[in-house]
Amino acid sequence: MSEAPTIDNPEHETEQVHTVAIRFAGDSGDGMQLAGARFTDASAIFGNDLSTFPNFPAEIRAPAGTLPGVSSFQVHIADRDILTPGDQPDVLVAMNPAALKANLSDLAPAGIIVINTDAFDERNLTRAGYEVNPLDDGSLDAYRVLKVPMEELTKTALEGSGVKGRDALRSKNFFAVGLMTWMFQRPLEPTLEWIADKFAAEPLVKAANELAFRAGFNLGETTEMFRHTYRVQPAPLPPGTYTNVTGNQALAWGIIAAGQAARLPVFYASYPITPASDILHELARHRNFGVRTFQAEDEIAAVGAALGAAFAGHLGVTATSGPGLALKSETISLALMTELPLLIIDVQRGGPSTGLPTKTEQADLLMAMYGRHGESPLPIVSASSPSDAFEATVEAARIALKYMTPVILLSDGYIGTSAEPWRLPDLNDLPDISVPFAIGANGPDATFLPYLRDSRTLARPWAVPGTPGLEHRIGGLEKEDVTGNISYSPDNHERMTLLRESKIAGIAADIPDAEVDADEGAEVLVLGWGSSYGAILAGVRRVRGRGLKVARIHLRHLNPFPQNLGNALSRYRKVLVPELNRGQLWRLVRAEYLVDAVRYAKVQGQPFKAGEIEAKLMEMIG
Amino acid sequence: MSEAPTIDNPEHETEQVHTVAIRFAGDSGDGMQLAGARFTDASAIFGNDLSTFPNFPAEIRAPAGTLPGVSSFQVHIADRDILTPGDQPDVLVAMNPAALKANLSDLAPAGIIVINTDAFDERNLTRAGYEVNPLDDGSLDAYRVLKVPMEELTKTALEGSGVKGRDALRSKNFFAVGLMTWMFQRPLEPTLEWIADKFAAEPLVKAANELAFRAGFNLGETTEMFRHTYRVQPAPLPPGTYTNVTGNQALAWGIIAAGQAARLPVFYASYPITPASDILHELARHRNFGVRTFQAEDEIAAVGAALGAAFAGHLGVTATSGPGLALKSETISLALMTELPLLIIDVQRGGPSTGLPTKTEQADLLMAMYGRHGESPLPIVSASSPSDAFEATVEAARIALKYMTPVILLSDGYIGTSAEPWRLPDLNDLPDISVPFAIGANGPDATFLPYLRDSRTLARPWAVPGTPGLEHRIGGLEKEDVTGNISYSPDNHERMTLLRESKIAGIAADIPDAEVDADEGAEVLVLGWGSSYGAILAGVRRVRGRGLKVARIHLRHLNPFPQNLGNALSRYRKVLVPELNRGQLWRLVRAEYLVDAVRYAKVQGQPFKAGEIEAKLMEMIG
Amino acid sequence: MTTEARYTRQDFQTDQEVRWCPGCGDYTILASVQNFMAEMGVDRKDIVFVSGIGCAARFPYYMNAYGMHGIHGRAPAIASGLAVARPELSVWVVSGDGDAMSIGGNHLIHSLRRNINIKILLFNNQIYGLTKGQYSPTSETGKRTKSSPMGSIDFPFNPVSLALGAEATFVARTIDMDRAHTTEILNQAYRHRGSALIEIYQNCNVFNDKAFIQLTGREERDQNRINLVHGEKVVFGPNRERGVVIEGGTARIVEVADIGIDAIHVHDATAPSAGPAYALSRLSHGPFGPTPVGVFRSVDRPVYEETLQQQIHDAQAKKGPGDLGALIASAGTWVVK
Amino acid sequence: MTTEARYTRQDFQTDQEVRWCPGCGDYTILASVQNFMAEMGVDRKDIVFVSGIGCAARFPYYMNAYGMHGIHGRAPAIASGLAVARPELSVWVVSGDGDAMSIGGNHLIHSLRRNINIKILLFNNQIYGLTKGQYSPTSETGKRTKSSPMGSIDFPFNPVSLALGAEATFVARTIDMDRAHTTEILNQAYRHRGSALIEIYQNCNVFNDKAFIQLTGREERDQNRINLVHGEKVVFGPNRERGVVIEGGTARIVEVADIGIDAIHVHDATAPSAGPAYALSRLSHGPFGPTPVGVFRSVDRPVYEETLQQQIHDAQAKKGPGDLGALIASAGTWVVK
Ligand SMILES: Cc1ncc(C[n+]2csc(CCOP(=O)(O)OP(=O)(O)O)c2C)c(N)n1
Ligand SMILES: Cc1ncc(C[n+]2csc(CCOP(=O)(O)OP(=O)(O)O)c2C)c(N)n1
Ligand code: SF4
Ligand code: SF4
Ligand SMILES: [Mg+2]
Ligand SMILES: [Mg+2]
Repeated sequence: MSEAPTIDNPEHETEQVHTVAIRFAGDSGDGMQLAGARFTDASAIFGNDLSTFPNFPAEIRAPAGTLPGVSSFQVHIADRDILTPGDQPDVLVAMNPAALKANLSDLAPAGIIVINTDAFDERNLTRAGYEVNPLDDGSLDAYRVLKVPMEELTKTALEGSGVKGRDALRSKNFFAVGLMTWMFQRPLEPTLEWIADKFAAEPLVKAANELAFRAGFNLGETTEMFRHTYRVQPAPLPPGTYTNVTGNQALAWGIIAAGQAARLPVFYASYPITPASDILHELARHRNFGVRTFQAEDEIAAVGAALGAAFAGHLGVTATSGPGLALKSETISLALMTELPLLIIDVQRGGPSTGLPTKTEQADLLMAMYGRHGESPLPIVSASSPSDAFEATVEAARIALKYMTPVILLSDGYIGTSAEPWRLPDLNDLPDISVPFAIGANGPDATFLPYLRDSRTLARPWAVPGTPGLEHRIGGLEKEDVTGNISYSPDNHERMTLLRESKIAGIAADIPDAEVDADEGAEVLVLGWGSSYGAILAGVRRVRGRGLKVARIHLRHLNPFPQNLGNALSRYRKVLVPELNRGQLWRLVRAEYLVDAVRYAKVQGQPFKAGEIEAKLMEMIG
Repeated sequence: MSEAPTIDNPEHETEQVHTVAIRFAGDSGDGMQLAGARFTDASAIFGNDLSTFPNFPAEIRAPAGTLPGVSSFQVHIADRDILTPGDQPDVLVAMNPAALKANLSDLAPAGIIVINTDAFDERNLTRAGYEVNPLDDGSLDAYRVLKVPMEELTKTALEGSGVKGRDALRSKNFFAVGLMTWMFQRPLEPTLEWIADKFAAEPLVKAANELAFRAGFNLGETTEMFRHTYRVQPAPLPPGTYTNVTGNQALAWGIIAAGQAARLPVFYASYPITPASDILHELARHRNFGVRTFQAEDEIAAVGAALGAAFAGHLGVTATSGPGLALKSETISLALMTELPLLIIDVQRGGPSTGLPTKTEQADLLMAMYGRHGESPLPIVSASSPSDAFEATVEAARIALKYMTPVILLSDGYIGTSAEPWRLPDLNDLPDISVPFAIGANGPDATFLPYLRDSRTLARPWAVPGTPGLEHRIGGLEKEDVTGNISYSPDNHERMTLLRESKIAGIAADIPDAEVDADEGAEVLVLGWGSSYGAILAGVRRVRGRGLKVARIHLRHLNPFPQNLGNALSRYRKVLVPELNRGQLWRLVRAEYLVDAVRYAKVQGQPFKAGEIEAKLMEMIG
Repeated sequence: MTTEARYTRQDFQTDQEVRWCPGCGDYTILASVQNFMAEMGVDRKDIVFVSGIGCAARFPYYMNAYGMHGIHGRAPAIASGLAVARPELSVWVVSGDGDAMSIGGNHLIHSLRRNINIKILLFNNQIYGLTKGQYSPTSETGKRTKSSPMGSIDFPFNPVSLALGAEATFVARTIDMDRAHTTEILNQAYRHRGSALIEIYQNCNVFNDKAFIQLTGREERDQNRINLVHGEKVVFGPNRERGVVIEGGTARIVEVADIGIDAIHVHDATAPSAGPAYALSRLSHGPFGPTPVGVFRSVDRPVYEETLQQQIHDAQAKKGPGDLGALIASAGTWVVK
Repeated sequence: MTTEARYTRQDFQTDQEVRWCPGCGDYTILASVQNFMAEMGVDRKDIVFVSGIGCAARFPYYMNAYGMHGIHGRAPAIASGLAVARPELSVWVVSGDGDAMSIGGNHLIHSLRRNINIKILLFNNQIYGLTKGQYSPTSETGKRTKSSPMGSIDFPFNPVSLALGAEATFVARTIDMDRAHTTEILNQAYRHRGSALIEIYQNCNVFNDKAFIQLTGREERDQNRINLVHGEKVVFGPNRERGVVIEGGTARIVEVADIGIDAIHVHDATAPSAGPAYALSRLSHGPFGPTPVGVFRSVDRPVYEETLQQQIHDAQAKKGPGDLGALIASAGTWVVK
């Protein structure tokens, strides 16, 4: 129970702790994601701040009981605002030997292990690669081990319910949730309500899960074995209505919100790819919002269709992950040349090539920046956390529409699949990001000049089919300034190249300065972007907790950079750039500002831990 | 006759000049590319150094007589070694009004204009947008204008040949070549031989072209109108056998040479695209070399097939231009992950999107560097001139094979389509770039470990199908170090990311240091890459001609950089980086070495002129 | 969508110079299309032409309507987005044999199976024109081009067969030179609900001249042109003395006299099975002998964007129009005071 | 290529854990293929499996031969390069319905028309398995999946029809559960010279369970499975009481008793026209009723890489083996002393 370890007092029955991180781990088939989500929701409703980290095996289902088949869900709950799912879990629920083996090394010193002993048979031990049973060989002595025959107990609980055998075992995840619910004194209702709602149509399953859940809870209440419960008080979060949201969900909702804020119908075209597919799934559910989802034959068709819809006057959106973004690049370049608004979302995963499809990484930044032929600048916006994806999406759409340009929005697998509480925004505060369509001639003799730019934004007018008198043609060949006719003139090409560049550069004046979260007198600044937000801020807090000074900038806009960035960086003796890549933002700021920044590169498919940032900062401040 | 203007002496009949640049310009249908090439070959055989610049309209044939339809070919000949096609032509051959209009502004002050007066009728003048005939309104007074009714004269020459009317007019380009051949005292034979050879099967056409050519030559000999001939002596080039070669040709031959040097069959897969298609055309002609050409259905298939062939043990090659490189990026990333040798050629053109397909640009460098998802470093090699493309190609193949990696070779439209004399290399000097296939087990128990690396190069073994006992599987998911099995381990991913990075970085030790062509005491260094080689060197020579000091580096290797580059740059007060883009190498060296270089960005679809580099250097030297 | 607006061909001309080679078949097709557009009666503002890259793909610049000159091969994808977003528009795709069948093959077949209301004009000149004369996926085997100096070794597609294999609901073939026939086919395609593929044999007089001479030559055409007319016997020849029978799935050319007119196949473009149309498409594999032209197939099937629209209506009818506030609160909320 | 080497199925197993869901049809296919490989008699070192991405595409890891797990949709392109470079190898592609028909559709149709000697196994489970259950280009209209909660509005491809539209020389269909049939089809494909498309109905018990129940269920299969056997009448049913006739290009199911056995279509996989095969492919549009399985078509046509090899031989015979020195001097040279 990191940040406030208070569990070493055996006298008390219920202990107050500030934070606790629990990891549910089991086989892919054991329902651990569900277990984690249920515990999370109950904690959310109880009022804790929280952060989650689902970690599931790569795409293919691995054989039951093996290490590659292990699936886990970590949830960090706290009585104060927290930022990461916790560096080390305090509690590990291990449903089988493989889950124990795969996760043990992460567990906090002297942490608690809750073990489903029924799964520790010969067969499973061998599958997990254990030669001796770890429950017997003393290898867990440094931990507090609680052995629970969950399968037996679940079966017993279900006796008479009509559900038995293998089917009964399916409910064992609810048994585990029940036990943890007791141990951490969560309310029972949210989970019971969820079960009732979800399985309304399957009364047998409903009854079974309820029984298992209660049995788990009751085991805690009634047995000697568990001497302790822990209580994590509600966190004093800012007042408001909260929900628990994943990044993909928030992003999908952000797309709908952007359509409303722009007063445009949304056209979302996509080809499924991990970890972006859930955005498609979410949007497909909401036809009543008028959202058109189009599952294309491939990524090129998806971005092509979104571009066609943009030409038609819709908010054209497409989402993918790295391999798909690579495929879309030629079409993005067409969007850039035709200067049509288009929102391209990249939920980054581990690369290169197919890489680590279910893991997280931030290594597509340079591709977003430079992955097109010719001079083809475009704005890049990033989301920093699951809930932040909502606002980031609206902001990306705002820029696309106002500046008539494709925009790349970077999220990542960690943001996309993990969850955190989100204070619901007041939708009346959504910015008005609508832009008027051109409806009349803008040239001499009532002609329409599709490349006559707005003098302030340098955006060209958006004249959509159906508008009388504005019939015009656009395309990928170099355009003549103002008229948009094809032009091979050398001077015009240079002028247009500069105009496209200036238009994007000019957005810097239309975005907020980077916020410098600085201690007076700090000499080290840490510069981050994207999903490392939580870990960096938590790391910074720890450093501050040690009485040291540090400054922090977290970027939403990666192209153009905020106007004050160069100046801000130059004020610090050392600049640290932690990234889940080999130093991509680092290269950009070096080239842009000639600042001798230090990179902190982590490429493990895993998010930063607060402790890692803390340690690195200590070293630099040192 | 830049660099030595000596034509203002009206007394002499034949004047010696050091250099002269002639531009043949006419309608696309007028055969100007052919005319230029004939004149060039005759000059080459005569022994001049030379450089050419074909400039033709974008892909679609424009209407006859209009400005977009103008096609031109500039050839620069000299009695010394020259580097560019000449900043300003000394002589303009204008076959119609549009050709005059489009090219006049480039002509050197007091230059010569040879005009085909027959084409200056109402219709053509209007098509070219002339309201008054420029031959009448005094607008050409500043030039020496020679009016020749070429069409009439050609027709007359062909009387009795059996070729008449429109057909006869087809030969007027040879009339123009004949006239220039006389004016610059070229030998007649090369052109006559070429005609005889080329039209052997069409005796009528052969006769017509020969007659027109001789008529042009004779017109000079016999009329009063031309008081001058000029003589450009052979250049004292290094001894050897020379041919005149375009970059695409040299590159295609370089591919064949690389195959021989590697003792591997060549598999070349490509989808046609301007300006790279000629490489396919050239290779397709040489089936007797065992070269397999595969015209794929698209760029993705082309690179996929080349990669399949690489897996099969061939030298897999694919070429394209910017839009195609964008499409290939996902597959290149697979090549990088599977660590197979692959040569990817990008003959860059004007971008973004379809851009300026027939114009030149250097704006794909950052895409070559970063245009892939995830961390995916690969070596980048560039060609500096048409003839240099041969060696650059062999070098790129060498790296691909030795380091088992995809390599991107950057050429551009200017290199690809223009020509220069090339001293034929001694093929015995071709490096041996062969690498042995794996033929036996390399692991315990006679197992094969496809990712057990060579400790020096970090290359993995290349075991090709057909080799008994080495059956193995590779793919795009992250690989376990040594075994190549799929691995989702965080540490392994980081290790492999670093290994892939180190392998590429390590190539720096296997390439020559950058050659610094420096005057003692120079404070300004100019850093270039690719096709600006000639213009930069010529500009530097001019600056030196003025007695000023300057240093110069021209890079063949763009990733990794030569080991001495950082140091070399740091020794100069100012570093100028001229590029046909908005500063791409400039960004790379800034990020890498934190050197406050100055960019000289030109994005006009046209190569640099020596004068531009000279002027910029003068400004910097100050 | 149709209005009172009445146009002449000139109304569809633009101020852009037409930049095809003199004599190119594209000019004729442009004239036919402009003429047809004037007849079609759709308001100019509601017409969109989308193309890829190629000589043919320059087309939108010459049509006074909305237009996008896209990138190589992607026009069907772009047009799909347009048409699905705005079903009230009249969306036309212009593409070459390289653009549509080579790099764009995947988008082509998928847009056909989805039955999105786009009309795809495939200008088939059996060559890559714009890139100056390489063989294309419709070039005949053995063709010598710049990229196949010893003869192409690719077996070509038959665009009509491919479209039928891809579940197209409307497939036709016509010829650049025959403007009346082209216009008639355009008209039928326009009236069809859903996607339409119209293969137009187009002469590229620079890189593949006379490729269609068997169907356009004065002498040859009567021998070779098989007009498919819905509801009529498939007969052809100068005196309609030859005909087509389909037996066991194979179409064959016969002398009508030998077999009797009753045995001759009656063309039914609306046949429930695509089998007969496919059988007819196999009569020729390239325009080198007797070759059918006309509408091979024209059948009804739900149009993608109409069904999508319907789902939107149904969802709104069931759940009401979207309420964003309710949506973001839908996964359960709690209140912090 | 074939050697004396004789294998058992075990020889083709690898040390990699097979990571499909328990009960997945892929296991059965793997067993069939491994068995067939042992029978085929080709030396293991000369066999290459290439795949894209998907559950099916994991296949190469489990085959002890050379293999490449490629990227999504591109396996036919990669395999084409391999086979054209090294015609002596036995090259197999394993692909899913998304991999081959959605993102990879273009490479699929082009490799078929070129008749490159690659054998494409299309594991059709009518769903995207690996990405957890979206509808695929072979999913039936109306299917409710994660990405189509109101029902898919795409009209699916019929892979056999598409292949026939794409000029395939060998097209077959089989079923995961029927190992004997699968083996027989693999054998015929292997013996065919050129490209082969084998659609294998594959059950995804997690995301699309029982999709093929009409062809595999104990009760249903006798009613619905139409076995195509070259040279035999197309009859089916528990008592072979039903049969297929092809009239005017349309295949139809009839009661044999009604029409007489003589009128029943005799299957000819080698028919010069692809028409009959196409007509048969239209009998079903998905495995929801009577559905033909077996070899639809198997015809000879020059193999791409063999013709290429021939061109190389011819060029060498004519010009001699390439002389690089002569080549670079071929455009005319001059000597500077
Ligand atoms: C991505 C990409 N690849 C290749 C090209 C080059 N290219 C332009 S048009 C074309 C083919 C043209 O042939 P076709 O589609 O038949 O049209 P046509 O010119 O014959 O009308 C090619 C290969 C391109 N513009 N973009
Ligand atoms: C470029 C790219 N786009 C998307 C994906 C995600 N993806 C992986 S497999 C797959 C589809 C799998 O379906 P199918 O080919 O039918 O194979 P199955 O899993 O059903 O065997 C998709 C969309 C990817 N890996 N790469
Ligand atoms: S190249 Fe051929 S298709 Fe293109 S414009 Fe010229 S004639 Fe027409
Ligand atoms: S998801 Fe379906 S296809 Fe994939 S392994 Fe599981 S059962 Fe097989
Ligand atoms: Mg064409
Ligand atoms: Mg599938």
